[in-house]
Amino acid sequence: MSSPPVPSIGLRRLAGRMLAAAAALTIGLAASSAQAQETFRVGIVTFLSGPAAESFGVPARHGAEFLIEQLNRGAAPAPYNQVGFGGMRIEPIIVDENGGATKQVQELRNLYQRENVDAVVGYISSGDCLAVAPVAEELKKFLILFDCGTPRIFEDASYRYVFRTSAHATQDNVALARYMRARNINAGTFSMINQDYAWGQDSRSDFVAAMQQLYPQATANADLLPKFGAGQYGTEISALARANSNVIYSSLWGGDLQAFILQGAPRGVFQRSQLVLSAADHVLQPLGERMPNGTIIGARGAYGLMSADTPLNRWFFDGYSQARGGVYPVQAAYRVTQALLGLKAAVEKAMAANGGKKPTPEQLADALRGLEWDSPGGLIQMKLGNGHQAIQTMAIGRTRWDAARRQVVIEDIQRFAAECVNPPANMRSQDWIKAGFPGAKCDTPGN
Amino acid sequence: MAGDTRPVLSARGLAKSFGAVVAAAEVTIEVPAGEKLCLIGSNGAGKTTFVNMVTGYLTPDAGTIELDGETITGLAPRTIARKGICRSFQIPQLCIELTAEENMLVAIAAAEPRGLSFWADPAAGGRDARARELLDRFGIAAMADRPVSEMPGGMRKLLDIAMALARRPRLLLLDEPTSGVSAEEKFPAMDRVMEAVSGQASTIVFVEHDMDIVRGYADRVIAFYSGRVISDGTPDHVLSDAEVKRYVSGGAA
Amino acid sequence: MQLALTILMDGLIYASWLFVVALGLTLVFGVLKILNIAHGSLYAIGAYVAASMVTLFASWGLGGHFALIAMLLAAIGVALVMGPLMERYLLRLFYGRDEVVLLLVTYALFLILEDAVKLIWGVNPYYVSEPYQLFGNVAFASLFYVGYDFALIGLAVVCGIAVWFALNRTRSGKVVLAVIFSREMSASMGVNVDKVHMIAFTLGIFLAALGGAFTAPMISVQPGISVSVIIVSFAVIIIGGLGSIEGAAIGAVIVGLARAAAVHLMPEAELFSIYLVMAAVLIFRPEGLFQRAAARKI
Amino acid sequence: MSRTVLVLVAAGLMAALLLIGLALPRWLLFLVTLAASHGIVSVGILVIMRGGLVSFGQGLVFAIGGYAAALSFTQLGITDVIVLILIGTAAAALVGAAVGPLLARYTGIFFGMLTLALSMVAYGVLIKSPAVGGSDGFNIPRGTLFGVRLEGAGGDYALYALAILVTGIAATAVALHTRSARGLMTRAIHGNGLRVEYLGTSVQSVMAINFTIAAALGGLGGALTIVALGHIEPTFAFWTQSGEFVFVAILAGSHSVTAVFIASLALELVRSFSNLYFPNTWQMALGLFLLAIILFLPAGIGSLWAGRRKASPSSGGETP
Repeated sequence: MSSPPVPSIGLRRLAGRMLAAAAALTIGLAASSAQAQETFRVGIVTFLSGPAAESFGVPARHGAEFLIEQLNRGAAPAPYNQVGFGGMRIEPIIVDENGGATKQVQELRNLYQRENVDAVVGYISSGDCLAVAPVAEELKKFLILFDCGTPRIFEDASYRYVFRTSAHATQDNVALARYMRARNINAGTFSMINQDYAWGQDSRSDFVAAMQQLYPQATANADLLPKFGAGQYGTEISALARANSNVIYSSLWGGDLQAFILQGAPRGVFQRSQLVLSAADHVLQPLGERMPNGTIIGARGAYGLMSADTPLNRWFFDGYSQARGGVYPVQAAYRVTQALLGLKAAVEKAMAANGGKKPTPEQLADALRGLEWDSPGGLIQMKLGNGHQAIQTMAIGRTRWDAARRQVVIEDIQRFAAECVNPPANMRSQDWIKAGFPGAKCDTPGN
Repeated sequence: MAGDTRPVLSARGLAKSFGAVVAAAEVTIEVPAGEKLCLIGSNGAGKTTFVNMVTGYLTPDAGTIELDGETITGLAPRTIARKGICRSFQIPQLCIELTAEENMLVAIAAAEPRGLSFWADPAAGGRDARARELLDRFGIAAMADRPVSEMPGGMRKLLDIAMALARRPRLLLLDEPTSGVSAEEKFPAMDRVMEAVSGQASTIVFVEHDMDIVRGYADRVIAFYSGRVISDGTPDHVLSDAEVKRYVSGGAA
Repeated sequence: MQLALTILMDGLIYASWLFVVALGLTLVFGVLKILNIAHGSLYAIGAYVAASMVTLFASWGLGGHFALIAMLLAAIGVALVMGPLMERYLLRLFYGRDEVVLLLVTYALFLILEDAVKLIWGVNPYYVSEPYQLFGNVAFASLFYVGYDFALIGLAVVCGIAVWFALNRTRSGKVVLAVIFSREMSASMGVNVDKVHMIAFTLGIFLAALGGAFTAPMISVQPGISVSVIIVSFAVIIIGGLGSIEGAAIGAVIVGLARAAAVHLMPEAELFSIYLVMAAVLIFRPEGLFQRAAARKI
Repeated sequence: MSRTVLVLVAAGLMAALLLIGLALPRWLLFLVTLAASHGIVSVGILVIMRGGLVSFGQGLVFAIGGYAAALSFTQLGITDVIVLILIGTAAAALVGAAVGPLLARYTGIFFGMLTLALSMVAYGVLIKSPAVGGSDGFNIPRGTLFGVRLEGAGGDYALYALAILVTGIAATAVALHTRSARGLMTRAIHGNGLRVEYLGTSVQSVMAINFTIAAALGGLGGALTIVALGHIEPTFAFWTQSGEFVFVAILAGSHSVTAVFIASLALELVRSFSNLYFPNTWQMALGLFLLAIILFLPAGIGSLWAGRRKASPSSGGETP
């Protein structure tokens, strides 16, 4: 280095700019709180770029935009027919989730402190959820996690301001194993292929644990962990073909899952082995007839083609499909919808209690804790994590290409009651599976 | 010719080849203290290979090199420099983005046992005075604060030699100190070098092509041809050797 | 034995996919001394354009083997448009700057192209899986392989031989080699270095796009496919030696076999098998397997 | 400028920033805190870069500092942020001292690629380590400073002040080091490493020590980041993270340590605002910004005020 740190001009200029930014901000802050009564600002964080955009991020965005537009017009069916949130117009601020957890922490702070949002609904990646939850808690701001899978969030910590309005990933794999058991699928041997990061690793260990309970004699063959975004699965498919197991299990998703199926189907592995996928309804429309018939799939809830036929669901399914040119809603769109409906229910419940004022984060948290509400995907119950973690009905089914309708249909659907595939409160998921699902209530058909 | 009993540099039986090219074969040279030895030979005759082996850039395939009786064969250039052999280069090896004084300070800092301080100013502790003094000796003190990239070629050449002197070496090797200098300026330039060097280093080996310079400054001359020493002795003796005339002084300049 | 054959075959298939892309990367580095991070984006663009072209051809009734022609045309088209555009109007502005600066320029380009692709094709996946079935299935070592995989090996071999032949056996190829060897000397000998740069860069882009185009039938073409390919290709050419064609081939085979061995024998090590090989090669042979020394001379 | 003046200017600058901080909104305080924490890592790259090498594995030491501090918090119960920062710095410096001599043998792109490979191996190992949270990483609660828990707006300001002071002191030390004999030697190595060896100095040992300094700064930045962020995950060691540090160093140019922090701040601001206003094209906005800086400020942001001797455009192109 050949020179002093900063001559005074540079410094003064910088300081001036910072002060100007601060001043502009203070004014902005005052201005926005003046209008606060008429609008409710919701930050929506979802993948708009990167590998998760196509499968989850953008469908979630479409779901949120559809729902908010309907709610702002007061066009949703009862009990959600009040305009916006309790009469307040909903103003979404959409942010890209791509870019890593460090960026998400910063953007979440910006949403609350710079954009003055009243609540944030977001996060598909488990890593992002884990990172942002303590930030909202620290800032005492309201946060709903709408999609991420890891059970660790409320099992490792407890929060006042943070909620997750959809079930965590445990139910995906427990339901899958229960479905196989109920259908008496031959699973004496099974192989697995999962991405080598938390989602894949966690799904794999949940599935293995559930299999040990329901298929104690089964042996695991190939146990493959390709890296996230690998794209090329030729080698893995050879390994699966060599293993020649009764069942091939996978928690792959998105482009990775599509590539795996495209490359595996011609090599016959899915004819020799029963393919079971923990989260795959989002690839049915893109893959179409390329999806192997008879694949057992989950949707991370009773979503899309496996959703129950209720008036609310029919309204959502048809309305969304129409808005999206015939593309029906799947997992992510359902999950953001149930989050926003939960938020609406909480806002309106809090307003009923506080005399119609815009609720504070504390009032919102008190209202949402332990709440139950109807969603297109069924009843959402905030039963775990001291009323901060939802459980919901789960569904598993088998795919079949319907040539006449030119789409994949799902048959032989079995719905599982929320309490059949989720641990009871105050029990960790892995412990619950390993203890043989104590307290599971499976007799009531969850419809 | 100074006739000390023990030579400063003693190279015995050096051999080096690159594939099929023999760059040095059976080269044995002793340099007594205080001697000014000149190496001559056409390009590729083995002069620079010898300099490179002595300074550690090349490791000889065979033979030994001793400095004051201590074996230095195959040591790294920095180790050999620390032991007291410093060199200048045919093409000046400088840091062209640094000023002349900074280049000198680098050389001085490298020469001092505790020269590489994490905090202290490189110019502190009288180092700047020493740098100025050396620059002054070569008449380039006026350019001290200019980046080397703005200095003319002749001055760079002098700075290159000045840097080699920072350590007050036991043995100084100058690779073509007057190359690139026009014929009529060669003598003044060489005068200046020899004057500047005096008192800083007394034992000098230099490579030279100009036979007038050789005659004027060397105590002793060694002629190389094809990797071998073909003649060794006083300038008059070597330069009148028939083989030398054929292969060196008469042929390539 | 059967396992060894499977590893060999899987490794070679993966290697041939890698080789086509890495060959372009190493060629661009050899001639322009640029490690092009945006190479992966051009791979992605190749895949997208191929998907669009194959669909277009199919709509004209040109299915079947015409799809292969569509894919080839896609790669040529991407190269002819993007190569001169990027080299002439962007990279040329930065020649003479530090290698690292050029690396960062291509990183900026990578960011820009990622979003540009999204703006053009949206986020929905594109499929062109029909060509994948063109060559049927082949039984090998008691396993089924898709014939297309073997066609890929053929493509890689053809690309490698063609580039090697063009460089070593043609006049203009020798000019390119001269530029690789010494830019200054070639310029002083009257070589039009600018032209060589543009041709080499375009050829590099063509190979990236070709890799993408012929991978398109095996994957769902969607955002994010450019990232993983670029890192692995980097590893390949670092192992083989930057700028070396033979090196890219050997590097691709080593990476392919290392990965295949990991998947079959120690699946939990797949994630870093490639980086371990790369680190090992760099430690014991920093210049790569086919490169002149560049470690400190002393 | 003498070293006394330099220290005084640095102290004045830090005091001014502490005062300005009192007027900044919380989101901006946090943004500056992270910009400073990341900036100091890029300052480490600068230390190596002045010797002519660029590390593409600075994410490695960043992650080591971060994980060391985070694990000290969660496993050993050390909550004092200053102690955590010292632990992170020391851990990264130790690793730097261990691998530095090995890496210092390499030049140019090979040095960059080897550091990249090492950081990617570390990334792979971290992803495979459920004990430290695998790819999701883990959270670290807000720490304490002199026994007081850093919460709310006051906590944000305290972290900001700490970041300004710690990175400011470290950067001042680097600036002094740059002006030392060792700093001059580093520049000489960049200019002509061969000559430096012939003068009797080991290029390798100078570069190994520079690498260790850079590692310590990387660890410092990592520890400071996790203390403010409250979260750590393997992407700290990912190549894109390392690339970002290099980017900031190049944006800043090698003239000024201060420019690194300004570049870091500029990057954070551009990213933050473009993410909000162009959520679909923020990467493009970032890429165009970076291209513009490289094109119009070829010697970096620092050249705006620290362009001494850079008048001649041809300097640097010539080698002896």
